[in-house]
Amino acid sequence: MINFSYTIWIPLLPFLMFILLGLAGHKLKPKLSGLLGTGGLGIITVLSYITAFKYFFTSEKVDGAYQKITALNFTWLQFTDKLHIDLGVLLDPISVMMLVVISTVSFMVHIYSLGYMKDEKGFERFFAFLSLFSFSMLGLVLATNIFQMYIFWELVGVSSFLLIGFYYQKPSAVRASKKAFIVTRFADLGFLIGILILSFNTKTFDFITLTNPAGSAIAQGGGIVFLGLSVMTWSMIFVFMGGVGKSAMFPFHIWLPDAMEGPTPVSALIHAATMVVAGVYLVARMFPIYALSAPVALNVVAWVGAFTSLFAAVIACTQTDIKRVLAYSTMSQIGYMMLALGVAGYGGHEGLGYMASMFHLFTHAMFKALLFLGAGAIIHAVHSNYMTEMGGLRKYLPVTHITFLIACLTIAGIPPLSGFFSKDEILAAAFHSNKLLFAIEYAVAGLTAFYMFRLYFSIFWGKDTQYHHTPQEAPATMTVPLIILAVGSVFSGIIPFNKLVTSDGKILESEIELMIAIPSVLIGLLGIGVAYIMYRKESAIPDRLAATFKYGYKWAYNKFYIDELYLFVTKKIIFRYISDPVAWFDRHIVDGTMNTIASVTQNFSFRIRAFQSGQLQKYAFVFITGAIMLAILFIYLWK
Amino acid sequence: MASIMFILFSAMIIVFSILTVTSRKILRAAVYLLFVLVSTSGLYFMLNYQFLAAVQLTLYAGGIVVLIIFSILLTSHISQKFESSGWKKNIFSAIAAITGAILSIITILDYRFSATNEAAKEVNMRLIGKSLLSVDYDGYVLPFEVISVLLLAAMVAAIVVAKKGAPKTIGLPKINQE
Amino acid sequence: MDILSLFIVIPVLTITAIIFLKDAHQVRLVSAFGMGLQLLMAASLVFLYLAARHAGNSDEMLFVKDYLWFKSLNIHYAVGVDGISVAMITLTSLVVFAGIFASWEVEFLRKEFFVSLILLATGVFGFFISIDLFTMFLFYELAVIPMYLLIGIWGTGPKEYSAMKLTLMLMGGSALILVGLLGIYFNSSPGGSQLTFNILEISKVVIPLPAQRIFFPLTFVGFGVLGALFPFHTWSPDGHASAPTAVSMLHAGVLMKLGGYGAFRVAIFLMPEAAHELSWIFIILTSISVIYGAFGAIAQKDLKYINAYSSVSHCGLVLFAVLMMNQTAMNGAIIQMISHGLMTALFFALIGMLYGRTHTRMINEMGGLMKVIPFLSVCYVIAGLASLGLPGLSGFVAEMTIFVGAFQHPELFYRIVTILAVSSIVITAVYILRVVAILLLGPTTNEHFEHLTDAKWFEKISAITLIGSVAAIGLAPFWLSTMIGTSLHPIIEKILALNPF
Amino acid sequence: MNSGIPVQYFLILATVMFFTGIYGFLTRRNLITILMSVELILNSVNINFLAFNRYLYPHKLEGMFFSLFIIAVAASEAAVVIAIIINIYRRFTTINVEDVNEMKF
Repeated sequence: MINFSYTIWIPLLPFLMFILLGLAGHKLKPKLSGLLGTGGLGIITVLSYITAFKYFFTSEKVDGAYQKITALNFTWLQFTDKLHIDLGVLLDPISVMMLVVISTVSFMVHIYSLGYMKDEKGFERFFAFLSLFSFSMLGLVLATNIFQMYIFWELVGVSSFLLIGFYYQKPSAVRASKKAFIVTRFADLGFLIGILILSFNTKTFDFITLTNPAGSAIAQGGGIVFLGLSVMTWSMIFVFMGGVGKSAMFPFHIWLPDAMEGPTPVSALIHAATMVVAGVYLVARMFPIYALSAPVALNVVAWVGAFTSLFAAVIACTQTDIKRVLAYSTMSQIGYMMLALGVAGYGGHEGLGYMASMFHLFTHAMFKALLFLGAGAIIHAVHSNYMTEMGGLRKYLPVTHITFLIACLTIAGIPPLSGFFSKDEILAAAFHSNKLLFAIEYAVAGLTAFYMFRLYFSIFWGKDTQYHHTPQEAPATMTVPLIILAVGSVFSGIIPFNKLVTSDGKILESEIELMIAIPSVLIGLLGIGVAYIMYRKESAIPDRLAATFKYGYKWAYNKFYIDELYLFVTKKIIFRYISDPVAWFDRHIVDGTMNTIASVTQNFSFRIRAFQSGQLQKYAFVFITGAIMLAILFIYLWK
Repeated sequence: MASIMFILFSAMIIVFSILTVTSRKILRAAVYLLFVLVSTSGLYFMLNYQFLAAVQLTLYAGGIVVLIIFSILLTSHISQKFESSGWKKNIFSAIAAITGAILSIITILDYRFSATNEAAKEVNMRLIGKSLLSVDYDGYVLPFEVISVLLLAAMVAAIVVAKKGAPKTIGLPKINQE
Repeated sequence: MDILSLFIVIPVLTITAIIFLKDAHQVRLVSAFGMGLQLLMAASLVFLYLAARHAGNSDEMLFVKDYLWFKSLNIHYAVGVDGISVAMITLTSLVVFAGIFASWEVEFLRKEFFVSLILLATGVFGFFISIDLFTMFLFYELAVIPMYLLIGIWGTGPKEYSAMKLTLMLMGGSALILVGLLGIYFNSSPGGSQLTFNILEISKVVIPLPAQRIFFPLTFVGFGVLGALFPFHTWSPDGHASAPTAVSMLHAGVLMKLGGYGAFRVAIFLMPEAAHELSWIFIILTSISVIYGAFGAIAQKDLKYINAYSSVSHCGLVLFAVLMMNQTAMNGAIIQMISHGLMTALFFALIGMLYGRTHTRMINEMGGLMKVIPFLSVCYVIAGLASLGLPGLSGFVAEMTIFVGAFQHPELFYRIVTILAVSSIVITAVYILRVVAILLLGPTTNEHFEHLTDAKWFEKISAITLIGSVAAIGLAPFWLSTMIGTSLHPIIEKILALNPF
Repeated sequence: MNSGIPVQYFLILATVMFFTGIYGFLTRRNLITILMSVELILNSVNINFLAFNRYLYPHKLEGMFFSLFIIAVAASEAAVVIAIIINIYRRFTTINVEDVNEMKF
């Protein structure tokens, strides 16, 4: 058994960095604090790589399967004898893989931010928040039990809130951060309820116990039925609700596009590569329960994923803000991952989808981070977010151009780039499971290629736009991460995921099915071709198309009015029809009752004080009458 | 003889009592009160309490009534007529008074009084004087002393209270103008 | 002199010293010294307590002292503490300590202000250490009455109205409590021996069920008034809004906890059968409190009102958890009391400090304060995050313990209600973030605010004391939870033994 | 001298006198006349005392002494009351009892 206890430093180091930068950051020179944060992340990256290497290549396997290793665990809060929140480090293929993803992307983003955020006010605050985020995210993936995951889940949410609202004087950023937090918080409510139901029925939070395929937890849950579905299904659906929120799946996706108000490195780190895949990770983490005990919930996962991927891809085709296009693209790609999980089964070849999902998560992290960072470099150079104000940038930003192109090709699934492999596996998994889902995903693949190249051509080709300042290539702190990530995007496809990350830890035999691979490449090329025709040079085709499908275009452009629907629900229903009436009710009915009691008492005493008239004779009269009455009473009536 | 006397006295008492409380002229009321008090002392004579009858005459008829008349002179016109008080008040008061009276009378008539057979004591001045200053079983020296202190206190109090020049008088005394 | 009585003696001595002081400037120093000493005492009490427990002392109450002071009714001055009271005492001394610093700049009748404040604290301390019902009630009244003066004299806005309303409603609650206590007293000895007010002795006997059915609701509602039980919570918004800073802190932070503590220690502990039988009524009321308070807070515009409604919601959760009658939920209730006490005190302290600068409490009149007064704003954000249950701060620990505990209830009805109560965390997030966004973030709207100064040293002491405690509980809840849990154990045993459900 | 008259007659007389006093007390407005009514009441009580003493307990003197003391108390009472009346008159320039209601509410 290899000693993994040093892994505690992986989450702990950024936490210490956060405390340091948070408390003393304003006293340090900004540059020093930036370097401190980046240095800390560098150490973590090294540690993660060491861990990954040790875990995958030197740890013992049992029956050819990777084991779950609890490197460290201590009780943090005891609820009952069986239920307690532990904090610890759980290593298994997916958590180790996530470690690599997070630390790599995070490290790149840190380096990038050194350049990108250079002259911003609150530089040290930015790095403090980034450290907090890294801490939470690492803690999340290393969680040994579902409650630890919930804890870090919330912390991730709040660091996302802080980072989106980094420009806190900008009202739109404040709104976006608030929205992101509240929407995900609402989803987390589902997560929490799911945890409660799950823990009530299984009496444990521990992942290893919960997800043991032969364990009692999985066996028990199916028995108890509530409203037609087993409690296990209910709890898994609720847990998935948390994942839907964090991963910006329909219908909780509305916060993600707005979250682009945050600084671009943040978008790259949190809203593309790491945090938003937490939902996928959550489902993957609980996968044995989904697969073995709650197939209905797994179906829900698949359909939510498929719908979101299509929905987001359609919207992405119409947006003009490049970060928003990327945001919708992210949603679409995460939909892919969800779908892949949803169509997977536990163990054996059934588990192809699981493997594909994790694979795609990995490659997606690379190329999406690359895309965002590239977008950041473009924005940095042009000072605009809108592709309508861009064009012909390939001449000014060569490095950005090349890396961006690589990323676009990757996401479009062109071999031999990494995206091809992972996407192909997903399509294969869908094909073997449900033909309808496959069809959707197939269409989405084409759409993806189209909107990515629409973006690419509009920015780097298209019309030659005049700029106020000649755009300049970003400094080395920004381009170096781009190049590293580009290399990652190109080559990460050769990582043998089928040997490393599978649903049951055993090796999964899979090969590229040409029957699926060739059409998928073809549709990718088709999408690129269409985009080439429409956006390579200025042309009237897009406008004509938009005019033809006027309503469809308008709906898609306005994101199918989901935002407005939410706004209606929150503003109108919550505020106007619940909250205001509650406040009114409280002031006027409840408090009014109290006040009425008081004023009735007061009125009553005002009335009866007339007895105290100061008229001596009245008093005497009452006294004498009373005396006589009493006399009558005692003499005649009270026998 | 005795019953005639009794009837006479009680008729005077009742008539003049009623006149006292109903007369609309205050000085007349005072005079009627005097008659009541004098008749009462007559009753005391009938009951063989000569000393008390004398006290009644001097103290009540002589002292208190004079005091009352003086205060009337100080505060009212002699000929001032009261406006009659509200009929409601009168009727209710009368009902209360009559009910009370009837109730009491019925009770009195119902009750069988039983006298002792002990020999009556001759009440003479010597006995009264001795009793007042005696500390025996039948002695009343303590109430006697208390009453004397009370009288003194009342005298002082009357002077203090009636003394002119209390700081917060609202209206000036207008006795002289009237 | 036993250690517990020192908790009364120190404030009384402080009051005496203040009364004889000539220099008004020294008043606050003396108060701070006295209450600092009290804080130290509380800290040492925690250590003494843990040491005694560690040494194997498994009595229900430790440091018990008993003096008879009214023989014919068998009323004792009896004190004793278990882990729960120790935790509450620590909370109280923290809040009072912070409160002294938060009212550092009270000018008007300073001496009288501090005397009343410390008198109030005396009542609270006395309440928590008493184990004799009558003495407990005495201290309870002692804590409630100075509140009238504190709000009526040093308050703002319609202070006479609020003070009167608060006092009358709390007195109404007291009346119910008194009836309940007497009911317990006269049923405290079914065998016919000496009647008693002593909690420990009463807990050993079973009060007849018909009597419990009458006196449990009385006692519970009586304490519930102070614990802001719907629909008897309306004193809270007005009272808090009118009260001066330190008084709001003490009131929401500590005094409202008397309600929860009393409901737990008197109503449920002594009359578990009726509590079990009738809990569903009060569960409904408390879950209304929880949701309703949160919704009420969304619509408010005055910072203090927002916080008052938030307190209604959080304190509702305390009573809610207490009624679940199992170890975890009750543990959560106690932690919630402490957590809410600290963070709401922090809130009110910060609101007072903001008010002192901006002279308004209306959120829509403020904006962009983060840039101008970063320290206070960051503190406010932390308080907000604690309130909405961010892990790492105390609110999370408390709420999760409550929810997990409540959800272990074997009956479906209680679990469904729990889910309703859980949903309050979202609403809490909505109103907290709304306030934070309007108040602190965004551009600075009012040019007068550009020149505001950040926290002064005494304000920093006040805020940091509270934030430190909130974070300490949030990061290392294990100690607190265990300390409370071991003390709860015998109580739960008793309840379970009587109600095998 | 009194052999023929039953004790009840005295008592009835006293009762009538007493309630006449009560009636006066309740109806008169002038403070002085109220005082007179009080004197009537006191007198009726005196009669009762003496009648009881003479008829029922002739060998004792309590009734007589009680009456004696009542007369003394009545005298002092009258003195004080009249002083008060004069004072009230100075203050309110009236001795109408209905106007003297400072003690209301």
